[in-house]
Amino acid sequence: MSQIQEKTQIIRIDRLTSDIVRLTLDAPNIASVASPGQFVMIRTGETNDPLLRRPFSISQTSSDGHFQILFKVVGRGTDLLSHCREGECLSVLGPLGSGYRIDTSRPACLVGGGMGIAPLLFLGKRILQNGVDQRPLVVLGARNREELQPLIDDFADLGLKVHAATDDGSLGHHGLLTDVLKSLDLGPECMTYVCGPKPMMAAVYLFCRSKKYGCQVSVETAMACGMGACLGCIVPLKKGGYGHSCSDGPVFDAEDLLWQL
Amino acid sequence: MSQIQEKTQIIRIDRLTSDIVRLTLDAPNIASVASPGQFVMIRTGETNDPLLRRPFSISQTSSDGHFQILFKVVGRGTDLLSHCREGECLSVLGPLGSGYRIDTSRPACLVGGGMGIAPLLFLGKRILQNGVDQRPLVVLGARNREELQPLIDDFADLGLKVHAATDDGSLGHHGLLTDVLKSLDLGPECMTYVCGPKPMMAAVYLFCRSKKYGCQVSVETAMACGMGACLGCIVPLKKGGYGHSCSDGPVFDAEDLLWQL
Amino acid sequence: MKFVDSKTPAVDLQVSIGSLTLKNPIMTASGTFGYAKEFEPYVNLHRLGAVVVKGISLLPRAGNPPPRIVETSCGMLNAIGLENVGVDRFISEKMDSLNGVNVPVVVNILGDTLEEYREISERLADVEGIAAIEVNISCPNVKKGGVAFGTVPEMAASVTKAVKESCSVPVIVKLSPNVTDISLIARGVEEAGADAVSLINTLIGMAIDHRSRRPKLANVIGGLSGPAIKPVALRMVFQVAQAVSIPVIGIGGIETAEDVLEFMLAGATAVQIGTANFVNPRASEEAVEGISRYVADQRLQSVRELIGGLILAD
Amino acid sequence: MKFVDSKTPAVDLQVSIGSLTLKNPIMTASGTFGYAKEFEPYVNLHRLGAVVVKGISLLPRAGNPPPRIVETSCGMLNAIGLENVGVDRFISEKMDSLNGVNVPVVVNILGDTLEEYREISERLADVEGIAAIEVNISCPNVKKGGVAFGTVPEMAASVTKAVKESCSVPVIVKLSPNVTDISLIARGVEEAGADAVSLINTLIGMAIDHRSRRPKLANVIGGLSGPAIKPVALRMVFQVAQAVSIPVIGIGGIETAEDVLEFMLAGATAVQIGTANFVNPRASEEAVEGISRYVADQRLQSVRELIGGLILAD
Ligand SMILES: Cc1cc2nc3c(=O)[nH]c(=O)nc-3n(C[C@H](O)[C@H](O)[C@H](O)COP(=O)(O)OP(=O)(O)OC[C@H]3O[C@@H](n4cnc5c(N)ncnc54)[C@H](O)[C@@H]3O)c2cc1C
Ligand SMILES: Cc1cc2nc3c(=O)[nH]c(=O)nc-3n(C[C@H](O)[C@H](O)[C@H](O)COP(=O)(O)OP(=O)(O)OC[C@H]3O[C@@H](n4cnc5c(N)ncnc54)[C@H](O)[C@@H]3O)c2cc1C
Ligand SMILES: Cc1cc2nc3c(=O)[nH]c(=O)nc-3n(C[C@H](O)[C@H](O)[C@H](O)COP(=O)(O)O)c2cc1C
Ligand SMILES: Cc1cc2nc3c(=O)[nH]c(=O)nc-3n(C[C@H](O)[C@H](O)[C@H](O)COP(=O)(O)O)c2cc1C
Ligand code: FES
Ligand code: FES
Repeated sequence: MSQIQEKTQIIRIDRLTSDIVRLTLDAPNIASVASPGQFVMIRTGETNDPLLRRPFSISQTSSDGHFQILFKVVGRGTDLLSHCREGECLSVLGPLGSGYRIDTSRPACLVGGGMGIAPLLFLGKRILQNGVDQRPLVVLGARNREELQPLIDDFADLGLKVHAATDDGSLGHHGLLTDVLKSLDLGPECMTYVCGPKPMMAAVYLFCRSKKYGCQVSVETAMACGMGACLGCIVPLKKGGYGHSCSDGPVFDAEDLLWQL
Repeated sequence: MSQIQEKTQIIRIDRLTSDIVRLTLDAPNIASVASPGQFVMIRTGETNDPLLRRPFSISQTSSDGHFQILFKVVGRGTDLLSHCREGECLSVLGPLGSGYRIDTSRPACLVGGGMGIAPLLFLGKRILQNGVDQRPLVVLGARNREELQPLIDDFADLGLKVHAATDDGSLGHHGLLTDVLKSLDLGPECMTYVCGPKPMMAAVYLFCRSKKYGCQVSVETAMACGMGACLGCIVPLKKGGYGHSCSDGPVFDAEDLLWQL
Repeated sequence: MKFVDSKTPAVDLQVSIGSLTLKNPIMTASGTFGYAKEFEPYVNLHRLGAVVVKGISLLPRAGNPPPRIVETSCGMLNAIGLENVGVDRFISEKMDSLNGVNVPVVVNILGDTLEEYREISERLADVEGIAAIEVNISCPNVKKGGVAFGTVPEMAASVTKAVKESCSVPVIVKLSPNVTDISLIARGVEEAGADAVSLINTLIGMAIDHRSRRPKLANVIGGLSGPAIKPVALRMVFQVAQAVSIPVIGIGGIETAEDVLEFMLAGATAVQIGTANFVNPRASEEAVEGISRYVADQRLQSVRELIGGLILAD
Repeated sequence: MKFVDSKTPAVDLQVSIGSLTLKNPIMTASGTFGYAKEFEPYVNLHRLGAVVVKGISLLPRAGNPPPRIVETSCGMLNAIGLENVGVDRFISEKMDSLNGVNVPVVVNILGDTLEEYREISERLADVEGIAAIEVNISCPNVKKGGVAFGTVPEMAASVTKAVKESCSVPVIVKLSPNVTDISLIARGVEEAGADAVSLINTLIGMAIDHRSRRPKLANVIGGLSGPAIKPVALRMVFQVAQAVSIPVIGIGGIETAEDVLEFMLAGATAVQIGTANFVNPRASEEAVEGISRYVADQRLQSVRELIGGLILAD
């Protein structure tokens, strides 16, 4: 197995908005083997409060041994993390979980809401690297322009066009991301790669099911260990029983999950 | 009562050695009423680990509403504090306790060991301000020159001559501070104002008792509240029972304490 | 002392503990608020629901030798050993200043024997300004080999009865969490006439200094308090609130108005703030302000709507 | 996988649990180390004293619905609901890889009835590679109205007897801390033939989300673990070590070699590291390294000198 625990140095801190931060970490052993949809568990401080590591998707790797995470400050752990300084070190476990299974034979559509956009950048890059006939479509949603614009710029840098939706209409479609999705010509056999809030993922899955598109979703659950040891991170499966989002996921075939629609 | 809880801004951080730090805090309400020997309780972080505030002597106040503390990194709380940044705010309770009782009618000798030197600077200043016939004598001890020199400089700035002792002989007398004390002409009726490690204070008290000098010592105990509420900070008294170092002290008449000599 | 904050919305925060009506559910916990006076520089005492003073015994106690306190992860251990001035000096020296602060005073009492509990209660019975008595039953019963009164339902019940017979103010019995089934003890004291139960007292714990190979407390063991114990406290309040019909006062790791909400949802009628007073002396008043704002924001008729409001089914 | 650190001094770290000799006192706690394999990327498993695997029941269990875990101050609550593959699949699917890791394997078992405990033990009795059985008695006895086996000395003793009769490997009984007098239970299982006791299992706790007014765990209550409970665990280990003469295995909030020292001084012969594995997957191996260095630095003849070495008098 290629998971490791690494002391990583913070190379750069970008404060994209007042509460969205991008960290660039120097972690050659993680960056070199990570694949899109995988995540890391980061210790946010050195004391026992908060006690547990926090999971973050890998949002990009670089060939010089760096990777990035993109996160929003929502509680104490992310708050602590947002106060780190360049040059400081963070303890990181990773890469963890099984990521998106890229199906090069099918047209791809990346669908991300809020911080769920994070892993899709990595995925978009990888899909392009793999070489495809058709450039993936990208549909992103967030609360407003302030949040969404910097994330869109990342995709633009890859040469991907983004179809946007915002809750307040300040950028792209005023409303739901699924409205945008429905308006696009995704082509037959499309595979959607989705990450975002649960209700959004449910809506995207419903749409995909009706169109017979493939649908892979990255789910978020509370996690204590991130490596299959605590059995805390379960998601109900359609066949009964539970999957473990840290080891069986976080990316699941939407078909396999039990959705409360 | 003049104690308050104040959000104070860190105005300046001086790293005197690799593990001794001086913080200058903007706290007009505390600075204006503090007296030498009093202390503050500082919250070293925003999480619950460490949970309790940490006590620090006020080592100097200034007329523009600032005060200073001087501390050594010995554990998690002081480590956190040493990583603060200028401009950040700290929650401070103070001024707490009853400080040194300055007896202007008697010649003064300030005796400080290690971080026990902190409150004596404030005391020296106040004694000079009060106007005295005889400038106080100052006897300071520490592990080595590196630790002691910056602290001596503070007293030199006041125009006070310091008699030094270091454990390694790198500055002043090679050995115990009490040796230096014994070699000085303190004059009759001298009042010693002492702060430092327990064994050193015990030795100074023994010497003072033999010479019939007055002796006020500032004691350190574990403290949870700093304000007489938890009853945790006790020191055994000669008359039996306990005194509370946060409210009855931290400065006690050495005579009143039960010494384990 | 600041003026009463006139911006605090006028909401109904009243709760009742037996015949005693508190203007809000926030109290301070015994042993963590001194005799209230210590907190005057920080807190508008009259804004609190009530203050509970340090435990009082029949005779003065010097308490345990030092060290008496040690910090632990998100908590602290104390082995104060119930240092106090004794009931007589309490009445003569402390009650005057307590009467001056204009907040209901609950007197916490403790004893080594049933008779001691009875006698303390009798001496307090006619003292002006005592709103209620809180009976600490976590103390060892010296006549029963040192088993704590609070660990045996019958012993807990007999202390309750003794105190009830000796005074007319409401009697709150403070339960020990160091038991297999706290509901059993709660039901025992309810049947014996308790007007309310408060819980939890501290969990018994210990800390060792590996360098000196000695216990960190002179008393070897001590009581664990603070945020670390909140999950245990919340669970016990939830269990006891379902087991008895008298009011339950929640204690254990409460720091903020959010914590107060959680304990009330679990079934507490009122709460006590303990260790948090050391960390933030204004914790109690800030909790009153927070609860007040919450009740106003949520447009509740009264804070009492929260009591036991936990939603269990889906 | 790194090579064995050849700089680790050759010191005597051996301890015995009944007839089982461990090369050092550091074990991992049930439910926090999966089936060991999960930790292979981080830990040189063969350097540990032993690993204890996730609790096994007679039949597979799906466990509780989510959410199953929630963080608390310096701790966490879990309500996994004992999800496991059942004893048969455990033997057929997991033992092979466990045998491969070259570290003594302790199998933790649980049941709803005495008969279940007996039957699991019988099935495990002849399985190659099982060094010991650890009996989790914190489970409710469904035939006795759901009272936990571990809270009644007689019930705890009868489970112990049933398991002892069914297998020949050493039997460790894992005690519940949610009792009035844990020494009583410890003595009960000692008399019933336990080769060792391990403690503590989790404290029962609860967490509430005040926004949704719902419990944070689907199961409402859960088990509290982590540094928050260390003082309680240390106290109980100290008490039990004085009450019994079989080895005591200390568990609860252990993170570092210093913590291990403290538990050994309190009377533990060995320890288990639980929640800390989540925070630092290398915690167990680092504890081995730390203890090893300590024994060398202090020039102890063996680590066993530490057991019960707490200095009490002055
Ligand atoms: C596999 C995975 C990948 C993730 N990737 C990212 C990412 O790339 N960027 C990002 O910003 N966030 C990501 N998250 C969510 C992130 O882990 C949480 O926001 C973080 O743990 C919150 O920690 P905190 O201490 O700040 O908040 P806490 O104080 O723990 O909680 C604050 C609030 O956030 C909620 N919360 C806590 N943990 C989670 C969680 N795991 N999922 C959803 N809500 C939670 C709590 O219920 C609470 O309301 C990911 C989560 C998972 C499981
Ligand atoms: C009235 C008073 C005034 C003080 N003034 C100063 C000062 O001006 N400068 C300064 O550097 N220090 C001062 N101290 C000591 C200071 O409070 C401690 O160093 C600090 O609390 C340690 O916190 P920590 O979290 O870093 O260490 P911890 O992690 O809590 O402990 C680390 C080590 O320090 C020891 N320790 C902890 N607290 C104390 C304490 N209160 N006294 C002695 N040893 C302790 C512990 O036993 C342990 O060995 C004062 C203490 C008191 C009571
Ligand atoms: C220093 C200290 C002293 C205490 N003294 C008493 C006491 O005299 N009587 C009593 O019933 N409880 C006493 N307690 C227990 C508290 O009242 C409270 O029940 C416990 O600390 C849990 O609440 P907390 O976590 O908010 O502190 C004391 C607690 C502390 C920390
Ligand atoms: C997620 C989780 C699962 C656990 N599962 C089990 C179990 O199956 N059987 C058992 O006896 N103990 C179980 N425990 C309890 C631990 O083995 C241990 O006794 C407890 O967590 C205290 O130690 P700690 O504070 O080091 O975690 C579990 C604990 C956790 C946190
Ligand atoms: S987070 Fe522990 S098993 Fe998935
Ligand atoms: S520190 Fe609490 S009474 Fe002195």
